[in-house]
Amino acid sequence: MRRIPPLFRLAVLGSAASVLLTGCLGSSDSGSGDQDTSRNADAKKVELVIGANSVKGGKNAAGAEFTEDVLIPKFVEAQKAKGVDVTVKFQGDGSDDEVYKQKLALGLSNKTGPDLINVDGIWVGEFAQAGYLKPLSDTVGDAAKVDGWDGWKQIPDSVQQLGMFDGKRYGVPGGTDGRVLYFNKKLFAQAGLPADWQPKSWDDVTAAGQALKKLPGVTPIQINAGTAMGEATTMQGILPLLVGTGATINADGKWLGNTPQLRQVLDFYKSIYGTGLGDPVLQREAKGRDKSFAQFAANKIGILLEGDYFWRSVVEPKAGVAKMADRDTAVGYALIPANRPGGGVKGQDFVSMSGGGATAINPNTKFPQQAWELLEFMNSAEMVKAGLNGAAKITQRTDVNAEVLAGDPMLNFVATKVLPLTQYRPGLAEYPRVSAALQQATADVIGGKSTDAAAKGYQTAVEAAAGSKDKVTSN
Amino acid sequence: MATPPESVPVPPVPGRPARVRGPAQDVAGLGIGRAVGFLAPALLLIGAFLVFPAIWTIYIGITNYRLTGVEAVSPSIVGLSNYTRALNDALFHNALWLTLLFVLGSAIIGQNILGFALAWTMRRARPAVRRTVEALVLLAWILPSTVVAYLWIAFFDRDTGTLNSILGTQGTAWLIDYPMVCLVLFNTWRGTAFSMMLYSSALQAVPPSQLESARMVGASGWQTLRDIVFPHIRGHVLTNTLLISLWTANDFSPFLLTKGGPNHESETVPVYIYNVALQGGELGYSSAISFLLLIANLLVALLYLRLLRRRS
Amino acid sequence: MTPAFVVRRIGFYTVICAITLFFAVPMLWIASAPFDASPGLGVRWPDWTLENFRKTLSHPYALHSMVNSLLICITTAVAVTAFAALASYALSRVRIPGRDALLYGLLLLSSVVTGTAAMVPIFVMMFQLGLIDSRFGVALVMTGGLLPAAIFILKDFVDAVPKSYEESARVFGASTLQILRDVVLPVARPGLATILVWAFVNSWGNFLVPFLLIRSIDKQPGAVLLQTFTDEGGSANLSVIPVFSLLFSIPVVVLYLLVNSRYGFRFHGGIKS
Amino acid sequence: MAGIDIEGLATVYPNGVRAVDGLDLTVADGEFFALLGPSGCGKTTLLRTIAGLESATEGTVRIDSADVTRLEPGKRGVAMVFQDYALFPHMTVSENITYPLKVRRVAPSTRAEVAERTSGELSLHGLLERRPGQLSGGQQQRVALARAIASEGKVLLLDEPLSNLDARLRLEARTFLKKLQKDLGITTVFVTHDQAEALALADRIAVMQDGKLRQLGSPREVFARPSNTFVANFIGSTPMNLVPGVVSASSIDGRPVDGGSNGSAVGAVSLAGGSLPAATASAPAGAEVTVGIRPEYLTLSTRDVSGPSLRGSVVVAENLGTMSLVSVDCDGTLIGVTVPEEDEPAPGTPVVLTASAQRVLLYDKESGELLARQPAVVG
Repeated sequence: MRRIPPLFRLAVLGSAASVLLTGCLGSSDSGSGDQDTSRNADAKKVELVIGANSVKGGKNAAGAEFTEDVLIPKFVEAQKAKGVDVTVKFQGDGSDDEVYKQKLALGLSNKTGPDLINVDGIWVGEFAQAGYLKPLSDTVGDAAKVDGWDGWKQIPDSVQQLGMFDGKRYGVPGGTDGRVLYFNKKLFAQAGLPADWQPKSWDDVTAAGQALKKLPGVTPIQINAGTAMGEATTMQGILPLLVGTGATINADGKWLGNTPQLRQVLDFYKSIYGTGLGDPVLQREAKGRDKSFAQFAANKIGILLEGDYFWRSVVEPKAGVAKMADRDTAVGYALIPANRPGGGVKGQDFVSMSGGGATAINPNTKFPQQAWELLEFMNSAEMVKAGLNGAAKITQRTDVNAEVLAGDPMLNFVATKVLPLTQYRPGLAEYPRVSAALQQATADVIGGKSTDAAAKGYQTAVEAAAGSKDKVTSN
Repeated sequence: MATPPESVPVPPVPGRPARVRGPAQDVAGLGIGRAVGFLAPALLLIGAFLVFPAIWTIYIGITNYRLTGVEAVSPSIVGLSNYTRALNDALFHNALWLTLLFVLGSAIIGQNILGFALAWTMRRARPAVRRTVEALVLLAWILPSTVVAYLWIAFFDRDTGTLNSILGTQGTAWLIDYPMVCLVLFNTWRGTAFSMMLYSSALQAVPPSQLESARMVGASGWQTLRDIVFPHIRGHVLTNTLLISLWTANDFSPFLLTKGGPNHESETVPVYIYNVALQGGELGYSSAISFLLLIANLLVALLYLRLLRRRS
Repeated sequence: MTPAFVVRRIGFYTVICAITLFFAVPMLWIASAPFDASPGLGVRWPDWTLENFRKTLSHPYALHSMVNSLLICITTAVAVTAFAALASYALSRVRIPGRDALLYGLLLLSSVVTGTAAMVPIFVMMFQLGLIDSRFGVALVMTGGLLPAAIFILKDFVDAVPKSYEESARVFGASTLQILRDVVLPVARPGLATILVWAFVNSWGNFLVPFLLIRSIDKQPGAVLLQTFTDEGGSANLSVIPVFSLLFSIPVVVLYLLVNSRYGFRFHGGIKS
Repeated sequence: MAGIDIEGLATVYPNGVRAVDGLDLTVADGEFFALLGPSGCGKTTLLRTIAGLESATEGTVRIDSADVTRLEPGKRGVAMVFQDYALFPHMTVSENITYPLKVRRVAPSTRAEVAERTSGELSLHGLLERRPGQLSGGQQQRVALARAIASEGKVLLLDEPLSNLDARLRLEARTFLKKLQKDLGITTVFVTHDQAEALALADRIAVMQDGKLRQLGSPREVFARPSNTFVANFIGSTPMNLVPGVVSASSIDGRPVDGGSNGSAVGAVSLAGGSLPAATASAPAGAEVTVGIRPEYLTLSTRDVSGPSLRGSVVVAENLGTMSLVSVDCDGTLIGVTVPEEDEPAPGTPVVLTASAQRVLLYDKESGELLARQPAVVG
């Protein structure tokens, strides 16, 4: 045989590969737009897959258990009654959200993946921009059918934003949440603070912190900061403060840059961590948030900005991560004040941030009509209630909330008092980088940089994230 | 009883000048054709799962490709702007510096010296002692990295961590206050086994007579190492240092311990690449940095080759 | 015994003890936490219980994932060993044109970070090949990643095998196949065993590749499952993690002990150019 | 059994080194043949080319008259013992010995017989189930020999067969090897760098240098009449005296000194301040030559003698067992001479050295080739 040097072979292989690889980068064909939306509408044998970042025995186990043990059998049964043989599989994952997102994106970009996809509300925009997701009415093909679903009426408009992008519905939101200031009533009593504490401004918060500071071994205030906690810093820290200055992170298509509002937020951070009101080390730990839970439960943190999840799952007396047997008497909660009364977004006195997931239909599904049916079914009052499995939790549906939250004053408080005030993050592709820039800015001020320097660094980072100066407001 | 095979006279091959084609040149009579065949499966897999992705990475390094968002559908070629960005990126500089520290501290100094010291002392230690120590060192090397990460998080834990219990320094957040020191310790622990094994086999090649004559002339331990042992194992030292340096520079396990934190203080280049790609979603930029790391690897390997040549 | 000698001995054993402790102490957690009624991050004398084991073993995917890990990693280790053996033998014994360049190329590749971005083309390729959600596919990708370093290390072993073994067999009329089967393979066994363990260990901990390429959780290996052990709040589930970590480490340790007792686990080293 | 014919053989390595450089050689059937030379002389390459482990660049190798130049090693009918014996460490002695038969798919029962018989011939009784690692050096060597013999090759090739043994064992093994070869009568070529080994074992010796043949002959011939200074230097346990000299007279007193039975002219050569008789037929008077004379062939005397002689005083004497090697300073040149130990003179003693003419060899000063082309005196 003729001798072919292996290096030459490699080169051939490589050039063949480089031809192939241009095919890997975004194709211009943006999906199933030209596909027949009524495909397989009358199929008698249907297979659907539900994908979510939850798994039995692991992350968000309850969600996986409900889907596999209740939702799917019920749906199969209901379809059987209609003479359709449906098989529904649950494809559960249980890893970090970013990795899960990469996996979804890889599948969707290759026009594959589960038929129903559970996504975080803030991914909807970037997935839509990438053409991975289509408006529900496009995928199902029948706007009247989608928009006519009676479930929409039960989902407040602010919550519907979770599944929307550019004014179009891409998915049906799952439950939502709200953020409040928690405080330890026992410590408050020791510090001579009222049990029905409700600060009206940031100064009220720091004043309470000063009082708590006198107690030995107590961290007065915990407001998440730094890069180690990732999105927890943004959601349980910067953004609730930012809306308290009257600004939102993205308004009129522009990202918030180095503005007085941002500097106010950073100054507030500085006033807490620079004066010993907060524990700067906790902010830097990868597991800092879990630590803060444990410390709060151990009566070592006075005031903590957290979501309702903290009440439901962390200090919950029976199954919580950091159980507090006396939660109902010892843990107080208050609305997050704007920096001064009336200073919040839309002139509000009090503010909050919310988040949550949505379920979308994979545009490449073989069975768009049946997928929509499953999506409807999944979000019916009956299933949403069943999904709670007796637990009290804020769902997307007001009718269900009214029923299940009656027994829990805290969650009722969130559903009725916080949700009307709340804001959602923009579901744009640039958001994660902006969020990272915000976290970085807090890390900088806690680390000792001046507010101005940190804000300048933030401005640069946001400009890079947004792609141009024009897309950033600053003054 | 079989008779030996008959020798068959072979007619001379016409038209073949000077070099007569004899039996295959290699020891097993493999021949180049079959040798290439032996290589083929490995090269195919390497080509498909390493070379091809690597080329792809180089290509998207000049685009603004992302996994989601507009750039996922229509990425555009941005030329070298990812590279110019890297040159001005303070976080990338920081990552490079930390990687350098990490390699210097844990590989070139930590694993190398500890590995050699173990190989040297264990030569004459009692078999029971040697087996125990070697087993522990190797265990640290073979445990799955996910498990090892938990071990060290537990070891360094601020509240109940083993280190704090030993030192009586409850409340010291080692991973926060001294992240790089922790990573260097961790990686030394993790990787010393390789150096130890490599040096153990290298030391067997040092003639005992030379060691004895060094002792006869009254050379100190250090002089013996410098004058007798080191010249013998110089090649091994170079090879070992190169391998562990490359592996350490590209090691992702720091992420499992500190995720690059606090505030980028332990964000080595591989961790930075991961964070840029996943948290930031910027596959284009992360690919450009990957390529820069590859170039750095190449330079180190070339330096090594030069050193090795100088030896011979 | 001179005093200096005694001092040296004492110093020697002190250093040995320190090194032993350095390597042993971090491992104590996996020895104590699995048996502790309230396992935490930290080592203490456990409040003995086997409850954690019960919990872990009743986990819906724990045992499954171990079987998956074994399937994937045995396939990977065998494939790496077989292909690396063939390649390193050819590289060691035959003067293939461009051999040295190839070797250094392999060395570089052995450490290359293709990372997250590289998973995109790999995913596309596996998707086109229909190997998504296939444990075999995962093994294939891992094999490709481990081969360069394996070839490099194994070539060192083969270089150290005296060529006279093969020459001798050849003179006695053995065919190439017979030489490989009767002489090279048995003589190279310690090296092959070392590579086998090495490849197994390295694929055992791999998380990203199986996570992205496998869809069904019941096909995921232990390394992926270990990441999913969080409780409802999203924090690490410490009643399952220590036990699973312990169980997850056993196959690796057992394989190592087996190989070590039979062949001795070792490396050569030194690139002969 | 078979002879080996080598014609114009050259083996060139890829780097251009001509390890074997145009060699012609014939090994007779049943002959015990040594390839001798310093390391790097190409002797091992030649052996390996005969075996087929290196391929010849030019020329032909014939075994038993058949051209095997381009045959696979296994098809040439050769058996080989390697310097390191190349015993397969994972096989027992018995498996090692019968491996060549296993390769040829000989039935296991036959193999067992061969193992039994061959091990008997080589005194390996009771070792058949051991592994090579459990054997002594000498035993390993005999296993390697047994394996080669069991393969029933027409030609036996041995690469430095004794070099891995310690001195005492080596002598034993040497005797054993010689006897074995005579008993089997198999054509045997062995490579060695040890001239004593070659002299002791071989029927004929080929001395090689730089890939070329420098002398071919019986042990006596290469010892007594090295055909060039290279061989002269290489052969012999005590180095041959090689001293510059000038042919001073084509005859002495007009008659042969002694031993000139073949009628060749005997003259004298002057060296080291004196002169010695020499066969000077091929060297005219006044020619500058290198005079070679073995220490064993010089006679030392403390009394004055007539005729051509060298005079000097004893510098040092080294004990060689039954003999002593005495270094004599003759006009500034050190000349070695062996004497029975009882005749060893004290240092400082003035002595006279004489030799017979046919022991005094004259070499060309430039080329180092032996000048006198007369037939050897010894037989």
